[in-house]
Amino acid sequence: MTSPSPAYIEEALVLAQDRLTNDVYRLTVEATTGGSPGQFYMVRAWDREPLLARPISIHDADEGTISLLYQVRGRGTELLARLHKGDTVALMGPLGNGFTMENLHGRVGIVTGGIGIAPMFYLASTLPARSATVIAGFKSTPYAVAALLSLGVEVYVATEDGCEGTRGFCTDIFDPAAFDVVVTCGPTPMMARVAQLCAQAGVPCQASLEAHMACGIGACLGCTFPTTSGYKRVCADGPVFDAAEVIWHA
Amino acid sequence: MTSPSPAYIEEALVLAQDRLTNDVYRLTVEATTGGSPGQFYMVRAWDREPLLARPISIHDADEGTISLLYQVRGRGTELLARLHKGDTVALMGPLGNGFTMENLHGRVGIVTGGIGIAPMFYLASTLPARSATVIAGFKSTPYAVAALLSLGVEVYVATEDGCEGTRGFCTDIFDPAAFDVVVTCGPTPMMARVAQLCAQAGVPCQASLEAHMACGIGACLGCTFPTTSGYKRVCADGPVFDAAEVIWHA
Amino acid sequence: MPETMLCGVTLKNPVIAASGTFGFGAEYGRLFDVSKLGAICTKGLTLHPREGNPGMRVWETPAGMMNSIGLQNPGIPAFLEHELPRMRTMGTAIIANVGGGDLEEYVEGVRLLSEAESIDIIELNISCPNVHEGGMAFGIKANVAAGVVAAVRRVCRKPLMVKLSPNAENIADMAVACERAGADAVSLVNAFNALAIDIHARKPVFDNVTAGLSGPAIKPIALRMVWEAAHAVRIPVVGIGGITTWQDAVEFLMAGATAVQVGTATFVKPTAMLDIVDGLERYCAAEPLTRL
Amino acid sequence: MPETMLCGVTLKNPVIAASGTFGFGAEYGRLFDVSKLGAICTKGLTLHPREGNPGMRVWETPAGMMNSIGLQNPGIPAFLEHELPRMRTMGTAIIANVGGGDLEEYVEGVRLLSEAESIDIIELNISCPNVHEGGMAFGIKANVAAGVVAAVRRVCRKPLMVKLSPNAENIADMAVACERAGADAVSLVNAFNALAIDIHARKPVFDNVTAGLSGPAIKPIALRMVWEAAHAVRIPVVGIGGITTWQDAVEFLMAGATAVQVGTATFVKPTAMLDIVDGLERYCAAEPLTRL
Ligand SMILES: Cc1cc2nc3c(=O)[nH]c(=O)nc-3n(C[C@H](O)[C@H](O)[C@H](O)COP(=O)(O)OP(=O)(O)OC[C@H]3O[C@@H](n4cnc5c(N)ncnc54)[C@H](O)[C@@H]3O)c2cc1C
Ligand SMILES: Cc1cc2nc3c(=O)[nH]c(=O)nc-3n(C[C@H](O)[C@H](O)[C@H](O)COP(=O)(O)OP(=O)(O)OC[C@H]3O[C@@H](n4cnc5c(N)ncnc54)[C@H](O)[C@@H]3O)c2cc1C
Ligand SMILES: Cc1cc2nc3c(=O)[nH]c(=O)nc-3n(C[C@H](O)[C@H](O)[C@H](O)COP(=O)(O)O)c2cc1C
Ligand SMILES: Cc1cc2nc3c(=O)[nH]c(=O)nc-3n(C[C@H](O)[C@H](O)[C@H](O)COP(=O)(O)O)c2cc1C
Ligand code: FES
Ligand code: FES
Repeated sequence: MTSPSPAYIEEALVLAQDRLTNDVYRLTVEATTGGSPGQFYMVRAWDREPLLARPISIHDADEGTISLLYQVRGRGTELLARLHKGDTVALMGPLGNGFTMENLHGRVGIVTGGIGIAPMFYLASTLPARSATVIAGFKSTPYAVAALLSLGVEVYVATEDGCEGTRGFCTDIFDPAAFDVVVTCGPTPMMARVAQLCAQAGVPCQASLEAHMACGIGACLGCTFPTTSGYKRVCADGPVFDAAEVIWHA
Repeated sequence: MTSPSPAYIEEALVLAQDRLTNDVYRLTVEATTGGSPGQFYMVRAWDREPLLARPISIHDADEGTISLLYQVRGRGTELLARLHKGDTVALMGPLGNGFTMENLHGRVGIVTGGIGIAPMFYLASTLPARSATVIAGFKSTPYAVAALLSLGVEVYVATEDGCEGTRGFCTDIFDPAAFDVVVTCGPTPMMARVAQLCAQAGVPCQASLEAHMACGIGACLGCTFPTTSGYKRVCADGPVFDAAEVIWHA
Repeated sequence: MPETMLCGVTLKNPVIAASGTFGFGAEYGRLFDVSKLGAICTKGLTLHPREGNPGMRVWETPAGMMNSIGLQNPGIPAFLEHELPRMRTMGTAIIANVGGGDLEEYVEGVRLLSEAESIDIIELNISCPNVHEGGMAFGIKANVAAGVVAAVRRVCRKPLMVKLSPNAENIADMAVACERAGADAVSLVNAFNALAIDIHARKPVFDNVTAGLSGPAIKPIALRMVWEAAHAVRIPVVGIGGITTWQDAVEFLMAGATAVQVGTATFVKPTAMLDIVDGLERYCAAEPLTRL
Repeated sequence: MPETMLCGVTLKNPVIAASGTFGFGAEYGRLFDVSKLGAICTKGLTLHPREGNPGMRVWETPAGMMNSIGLQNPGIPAFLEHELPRMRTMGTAIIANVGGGDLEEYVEGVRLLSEAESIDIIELNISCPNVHEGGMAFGIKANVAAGVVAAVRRVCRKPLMVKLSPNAENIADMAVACERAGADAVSLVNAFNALAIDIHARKPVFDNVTAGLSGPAIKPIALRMVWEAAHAVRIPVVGIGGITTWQDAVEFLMAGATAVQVGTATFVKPTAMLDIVDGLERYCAAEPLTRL
């Protein structure tokens, strides 16, 4: 698979910053570099501190804009959240392999935990209408669900505090037997569980992994994850892997 | 001389930011800590980078506000210039000794170079009406002059490019014989020249020195200047010194 | 915790103002209540007064700063007469930091300080350039350090803490050598030998060419050294180097430090040490602080 | 300048991609024209393929980062077969960086690399833990380093540059020992041995406990070491450590470096090296770059 070359955009213009919940934001920037579902950008919205850029998935992309959905977790995302329309942000991307679209046939189950939902809007909007079902887990208030519903996607929600949907984890309401193929993104233990359920049910599963990154482009070997064929770079060989190849409890 | 204790204000509210020339700004913040003419604050308008706060003189102060006049020179002052009304800034002060007001009798000559004019508005507004004359040198476009004129102070301007006032340095148009006492602030070579002219004319001179600072409060010994009685701390023993005590060409 | 026992002295908490960054306590005492600190290390003292270094003395670097103060201090007799009485009223433990250019100066300085009642601990700074060995600091070679520690030990009637230089050839060996030579504790690290060049002036920024690097930049290296030293000796280890937040302090304590010293962070935020004390108190109220 | 002669090899300019931060050039080659660089150092190569380290491999620190990659690489034979042909087309000089766990692995690795025509310089990384000496790196003691350099020199038919560790007991002695043992150049510094602790998990962040610190944080110390090495040897010195801007590069060149390597800065801004090349070109057009 040869993906298009990534670009480095030193000053991409911020078109909009929307706050979706207490700590989840959607940032829309001007950029023509696009990408495919599951790819990501290295994002930097500060001069010198923190040192490294942060990987953020493509939440949506069209000819002229890219949008990012992110949750404030630490310093970098906190600074991202301070951006206003008219500010600029440095972007490098699109990076990574993205989902293997040619394997997403029939009924596609999308299982997400928390901000793992970020890449799924773009994915769902690329899949044939009505083929995808999203099973999304959240700690508390859900986000990004309305947009998925507007695509005509079925969405099942689980929340840990029971404030909406079923109380509990997304894996409690996920039955792999309902799908021909599954895609998952979220905290590693959750994805491990999804992978295990899929393996038991014999359903293929693509998982989008997370790792700390330095270069984001495959050069530093800092973001590896153990797989059945050795350490793989999340940024360049992934972030999407066949869940059956991933060694979840390394 | 016992000055009032300085305070540390973690979040002083920015009330106004005015751009006076291309690279000179006036920042007005809410603070009740005041100070006397020639004292300064350690100012920090950023989280972690650069590491240290920056010393800035009191340009003006009243019961509830302090204003600072500053020139963008490097990273810290550049970040200061990015502040907007409603932002906050960390302040520690008032610091330093300030001008020895009890020695400023009769005709007071105030000789400044560039941003060395910053503390002089507050000084002039504290002196008896019509007692002060300002001789101010600038590289190019002058600033802070109108405010001084509005106090009824006489102002003579020299600019290096001749764009206003006399072409040349402030020291070219400064005659110590016209004054009973002189106050100076600006680049060290300029102050050294003023001090020399004053010494030759037998006119007392107070000079406000500049040094790189770490603590700003007298604890680190990082900001010393050589004087006839050994190294003195610019932040705590100064910034104002009797020009005759300073060893200018150390 | 936060009450801490350091070589027989009870500190209110394990947060100590580092030498050279807190004067003799009076300056910051105008800004906040210094009795809340575990202890204060004095500015480095020498037997004879020192003028300090000419030229630039402080310079900023990424997440750090360099200093070349040159041990400017009034000399130990003047300290005892003018500064100590005031420090004594500050309501916190006093650690006298001592430097010297040769063995005799160290020994005589420590002897004098030993006699002062209100000094709780003596911190021996072995990073000073050794005038008899061509300027190479006492703190580089373990055997040289052991020599000065043993000599000082003989005259020292207070708990003796030796402050190690990160420029030591091997930090664990150095800690062990100091322990064997009679140190009651080691503190580390002092500033790293570093260089800055003014490319416009085409010369080093500092008249002395090199200067000491401190601040957050050095924290990961300092923490490694504290870990190594704490695994090598049985005496208490005091962690120093870039500590800025209570989380940093917890890292050092987990690495095996009994207490921590905070220097550069005080310049960044004058009340940083109070925040660290508060943070440690909250942390320890919630969970035990255990050494790894 | 910017054209630079480094142990007999002409580089377009003195800006070199540092080992381990630029893969084999292909990844960043998708982003910018790597032929504009003076040279590329390969990821550290060992005779046999290596899996690299488990667990966390990169971690951010104030103005720096730590890494514990563990020399993951395909092994020298696979490098020669699969990577070198592609590197050869990149239009810049190739420096092969070699590591090893014991003397034999170094020697055999260098022998193989020596035979490859398109390699311009061999960079010997002596920071690797020496499996025969209890894991203490070859780069700590000057006599141990001299041993490996001399052994490698015998089989090396390319210019040999030895990459020094900042954890060396004494950097000037180390540079001299390498020069005497036959090095044609020294490059310094590699990453500093450092530690981070995850206070929530109550364990070191890295499975290996310590990891290598790089980036702007280390620049002042690296610059001091380059200055010391450059004053101690006659062979060329290549400066490495936190170089981020062209001004940083000028500092290292003024300190006595013939060329510089840039690592972490590329992660911060992928085109940082191009900016440095441009900046140096403009600087040198305006004034001569002289060593202090
Ligand atoms: C391929 C990929 C795509 C991602 N897409 C999204 C997305 O669309 N939306 C979103 O909100 N988050 C996304 N993330 C996670 C996001 O990168 C982290 O939340 C972010 O880096 C945290 O940075 P911080 O400075 O806010 O937090 P920090 O204070 O740095 O750390 C908070 C936590 O974030 C993680 N983290 C820190 N630095 C990195 C790093 N360099 N790389 C990866 N993780 C790090 C750590 O697990 C840490 O515990 C993605 C991660 C990857 C690898
Ligand atoms: C007592 C005192 C009062 C001052 N009052 C004013 C004022 O009212 N208005 C004003 O514009 N400037 C004033 N200055 C100067 C001001 O502090 C510097 O211009 C400012 O620190 C530069 O910081 P920077 O980050 O923008 O520049 P940098 O990039 O850090 O450096 C630019 C130049 O600023 C100087 N500088 C850098 N750091 C410091 C530091 N920590 N302390 C002192 N100088 C430093 C250096 O000479 C350097 O060449 C005052 C300085 C002192 C000592
Ligand atoms: C301005 C300054 C002066 C210092 N003076 C001394 C000193 O006199 N004696 C000493 O042992 N250490 C001295 N130090 C070192 C500090 O005590 C401390 O070991 C070092 O700065 C590392 O800690 P930090 O990163 O928290 O600052 C000084 C440090 C600074 C920044
Ligand atoms: C992720 C990473 C991997 C590295 N791998 C190697 C290596 O394989 N061989 C080597 O000699 N140095 C390696 N280094 C060290 C760098 O080449 C360089 O010496 C060091 O990072 C200091 O330079 P910098 O501050 O510009 O990054 C690595 C550094 C990093 C950050
Ligand atoms: S982040 Fe560098 S290889 Fe993935
Ligand atoms: S800046 Fe610390 S003593 Fe003046």
